[in-house]
Amino acid sequence: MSIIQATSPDRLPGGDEESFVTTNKTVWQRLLTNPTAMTSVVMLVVLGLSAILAPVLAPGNPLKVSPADRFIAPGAEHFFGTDNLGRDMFDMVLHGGRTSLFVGLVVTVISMSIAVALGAISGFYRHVDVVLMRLVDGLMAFPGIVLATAAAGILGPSMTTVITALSIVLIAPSLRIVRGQVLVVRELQMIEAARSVGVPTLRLFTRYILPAVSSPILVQASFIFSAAVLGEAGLSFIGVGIGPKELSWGNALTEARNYIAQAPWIVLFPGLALMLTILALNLLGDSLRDILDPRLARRR
Amino acid sequence: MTSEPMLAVSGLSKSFKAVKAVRDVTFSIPRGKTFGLVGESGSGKSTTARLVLRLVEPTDGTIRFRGRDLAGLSPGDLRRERRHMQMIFQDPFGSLNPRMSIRDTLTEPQLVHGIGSPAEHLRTAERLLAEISMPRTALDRYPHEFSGGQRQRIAIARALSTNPELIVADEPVSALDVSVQAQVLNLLRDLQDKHGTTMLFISHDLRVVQFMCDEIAVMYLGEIVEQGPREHIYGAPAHPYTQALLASAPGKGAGKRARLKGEIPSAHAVPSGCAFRTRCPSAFERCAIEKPLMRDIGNGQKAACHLLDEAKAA
Amino acid sequence: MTAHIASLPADRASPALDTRIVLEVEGLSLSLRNADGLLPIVTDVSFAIRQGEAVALVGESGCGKSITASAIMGIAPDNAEIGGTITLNGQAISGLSPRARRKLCGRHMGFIFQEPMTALHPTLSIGRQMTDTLRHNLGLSHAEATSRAAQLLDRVGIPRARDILKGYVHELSGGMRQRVMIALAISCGPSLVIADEPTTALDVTIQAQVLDLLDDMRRELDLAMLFITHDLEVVGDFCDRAVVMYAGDVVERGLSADIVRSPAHPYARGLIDAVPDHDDGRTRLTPILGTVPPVGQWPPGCRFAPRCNRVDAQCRTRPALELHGSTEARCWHPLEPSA
Amino acid sequence: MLRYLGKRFLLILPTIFVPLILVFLLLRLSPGDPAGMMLGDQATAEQIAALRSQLGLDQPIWIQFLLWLKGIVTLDLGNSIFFREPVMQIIPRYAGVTILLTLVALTLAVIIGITLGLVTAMNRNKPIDRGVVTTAVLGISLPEFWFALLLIFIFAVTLRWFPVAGYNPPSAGIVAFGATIFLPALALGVRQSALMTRMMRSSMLDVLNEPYITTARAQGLPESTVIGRYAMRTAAMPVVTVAGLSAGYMLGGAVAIEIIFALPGLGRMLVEAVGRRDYPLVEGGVLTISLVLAVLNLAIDVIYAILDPRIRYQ
Repeated sequence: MSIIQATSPDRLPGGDEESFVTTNKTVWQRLLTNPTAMTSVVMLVVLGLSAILAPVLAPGNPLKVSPADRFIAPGAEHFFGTDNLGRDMFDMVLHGGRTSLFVGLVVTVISMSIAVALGAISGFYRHVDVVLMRLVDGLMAFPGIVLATAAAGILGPSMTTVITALSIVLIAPSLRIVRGQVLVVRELQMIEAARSVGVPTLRLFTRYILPAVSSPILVQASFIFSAAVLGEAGLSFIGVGIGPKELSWGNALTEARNYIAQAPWIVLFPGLALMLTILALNLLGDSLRDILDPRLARRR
Repeated sequence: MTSEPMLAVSGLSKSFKAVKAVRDVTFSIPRGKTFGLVGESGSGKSTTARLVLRLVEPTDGTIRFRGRDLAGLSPGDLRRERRHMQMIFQDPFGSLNPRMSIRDTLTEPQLVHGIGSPAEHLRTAERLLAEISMPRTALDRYPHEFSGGQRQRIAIARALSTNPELIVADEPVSALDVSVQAQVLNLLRDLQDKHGTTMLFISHDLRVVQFMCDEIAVMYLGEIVEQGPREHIYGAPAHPYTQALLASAPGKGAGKRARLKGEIPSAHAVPSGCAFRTRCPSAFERCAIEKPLMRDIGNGQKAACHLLDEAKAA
Repeated sequence: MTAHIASLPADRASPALDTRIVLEVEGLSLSLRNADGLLPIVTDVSFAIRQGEAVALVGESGCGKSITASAIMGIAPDNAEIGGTITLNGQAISGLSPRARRKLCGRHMGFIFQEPMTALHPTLSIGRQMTDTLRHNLGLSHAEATSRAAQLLDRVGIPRARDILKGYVHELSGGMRQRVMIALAISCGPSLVIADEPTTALDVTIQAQVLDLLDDMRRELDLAMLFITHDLEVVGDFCDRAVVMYAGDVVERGLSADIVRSPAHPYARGLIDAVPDHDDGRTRLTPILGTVPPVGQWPPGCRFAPRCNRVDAQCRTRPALELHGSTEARCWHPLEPSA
Repeated sequence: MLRYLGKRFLLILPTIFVPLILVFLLLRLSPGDPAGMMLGDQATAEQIAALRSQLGLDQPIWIQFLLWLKGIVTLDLGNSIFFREPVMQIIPRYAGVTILLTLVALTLAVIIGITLGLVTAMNRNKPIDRGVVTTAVLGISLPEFWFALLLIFIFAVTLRWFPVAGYNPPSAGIVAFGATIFLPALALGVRQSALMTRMMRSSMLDVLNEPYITTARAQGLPESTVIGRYAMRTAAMPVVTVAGLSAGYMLGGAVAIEIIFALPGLGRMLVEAVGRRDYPLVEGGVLTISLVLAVLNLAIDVIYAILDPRIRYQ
């Protein structure tokens, strides 16, 4: 312990009465100077803009069939080529992104809000915690996609079903993380110090605990976002997702796989878009973790 | 000296499941005096500190503070009472909220207790900074910008911000380097002299306790084994444990002295009779059977040991 | 160089003058390479330890005492650049390859850490950790290593040694853990034992037991011991000589009795005055003002100058470690020796 | 040890029952009459009523729950509506493929993860480390089903090293079995192996900073022993923990993989049963997956207890 850490420069006490320890860069400065974080942010902005602007960039119904134009290889006319029904893959990828990102965003907001509320309660009340954690155990071990498949089968494929199923499934891991963080923070001496000062419980929570757990929540949210995007695509791919009348990257791949030998591009592009989205979100989560938790960052 | 002590603790006990962490602790602190609790790990001194402030709920006993029994207060009354009793913690890195500026840290106690206006809060914060010899510019800085000693001074300023009558200091200097320790100890004593605050001071360091305290209680395995004025505890310790503790402290030359044998027993399995008998160099049969009672040995000194009876009988 | 050190007046009074020098450190410096370049951590540290002698490396956290020890052991961080020479039993070891250095560990140098709880493996049995060392370093068989391990535990005062060998570190009390650590450090018969704050984490009564044990082992095995600590009172009790470090520098060196009684360097004086005195009532302590400058922000010249009450213009240049009275100090304005 | 395993077993029960109860509630509480939905538009009122009473749907919900619970405990899940034979006879025909697929993929993932994690940690910040770390981020972002399609395109369609789809059971010979299981297992395992690589790497880097590693080096043990015995033993533990979760994800991912490679497994069966509204079979599939996971997690707990003596005492 003492050999390396006692002398490592960042742990030395420093400054005296008038000169304080020179502070490190702020979180924002670190975010802006972190190449990985900036790459992921740029990727996400491009993906988000292309989803928002899809109706402008690719006007008309992307699902419109045009049998004469089947299996055109990627080129100047059709950037990503056309599929077995002559639909333009570029248009489909753009519009599909709207679904993916929308589902991802909504699922993240819903599951993270519930996880934070339940996690806070669970971290503070032992008896609630016991029950809740057994439920979480049950949900965590079981494959979410199987549960979502069963749910989608029973409730019928639709965007609401997908969002509901994924939200329920993704609450469990987030809840466990939030609760774990609350338990750690609750034991910090600053909480005991605040109690000894006479800070009321609600203020204790909003001023002391929530700010302390906000970083892991933010990191977790980006991972949940990526899990939701992947989950939606997976459900749609096996046919229990948003249903065939809507466009999603997962949907687009369902049929494409039958034509993989003739037209590999119709498999390539929706999958690539999906992977880049997930990659960007994972990179964002990784770099946020590095930036917000310097203890872990030093390891990279 | 007023007749009523600032704090009078009686029969204070705490069990965590099967572990009796604190057993039947009784002491009182006169107004303006410093009372020291000294002991090794597992002695229950830190738990006692938290019991006194009811940060941990006592299993048994009374805590009379400012004329009321704290143990019987409702949560709301207790919270309001906290403005009169503050705590200083061991870890200067953990006891401050890293997301709150020093301004917020120092005004928070006044704010939650509704003392004065925002302008007055700020004036108090500035005055406190002056008292701990820190410039006003510290107000808008955050805890991570300070060194350990500086943070501990800020924690002291926070504890003083509601003008409390009692301060409980739990190992306030044991996380600090020696040279910084001296700064903080001096500060604590100066402030106490200035404000007349009563203090309960907890430490494992005999030198620090001797420097800080008027009266001292020595704890072993959840109990007070000896208590009395500083000069008597250090000058003429009566309990074998106190004697051994003093003999074990470094700084007396390398000559071989009687050392305590064995280790501190686990709080799960406190020995029968006298808890210290397993390590006591002069234990005899009675110590295993009968629990020694605290007995007065004059000069305000008290100790719980059968040897004192034997000596008297002899 | 040996001759130079041996001729120091401080050594003349050393109780172990007639024995051979086990460890000699000469002009040791250590810098850490990071993104911004080289960060000096320790500069120009020199001292020697004779057989049967305990030398203390004293200082507050961040003074570089622990990393000095790691440089001697050859286990400094990978990004460390080390200068100077280290001689062990007459062999210059600072130039050896990492592999050759590793071979010296255990066999010729033993190490005792501050926190035995974390310094012993959590999921390997005590016996396994001891026999691994014994078998590798001494080439013992499993049975030989096990019985030797039991003897060692016995020797450091652990009852029921055979049972403890099967146990794990979390099952032991703090004092017992440190005894195991000591047994491990001396297991392969080293001539030098380096103890890094070996009793700081322990309770007072246990600390006394462990210090006694270390003292016994040193005498019985005629060990050279490097004792790293922040506690000058422990130094006075248990060490023959002391090296006081401040901000990566040796500021004072000499017999520990002399340093504790009458230090020449204002920093050493400050450390002693900062500790509450036993036979004193309500007087004020004399703290050292300010705080240790962080690594990389050391002032030029005397590094203690910004906190020193004897400072003047001369202190802007770096003083040398010179003899003042009975001890050597790195100071332009050393304190007069007290009677 | 036995007490610990008993405790772990109790903790695993929710893993079995929570998903089942969720499916039970979804089935019973979702809008519309399950019996009507199962039989389709052409069914007569009598047929629906008959099925309702056969499934117990005419009973109050808590009776239904008890009946359902009894069915699960006695492993009598009724007849599949589509196959018209007991669910417990159908399941084994599909379960084997899925379990084999998951085990092969898990083994691949653990071997790749531990090896690459070790290599990167030992070569921190060198080109190989940076390369693998970058690849691992890509791997984690790779959707299994899309990767499966890429694998088919490259290795089956273009290079013709493996069949595009289909399944040979192990009884057909290890080569024939391997040819049909390798690509699916690779597709299923790649994300988890990337996750495990990262986990192993960071866990190893943590452990290498532990004081007990310094002790092992300071004792003169050769680096191969320090890494292979002292560091690996603790560094592998998070990977073992993660393996349980990975198995869960893999059983989920198997659904799409089985469809793509036309493997007659549980996942495909489940999706088809959902499509046919064959609810007894859906419940049977969910129960089977739960049980497989429970057994796997218990096995992991045993490994964990062997690796870490501390938890046996908890």
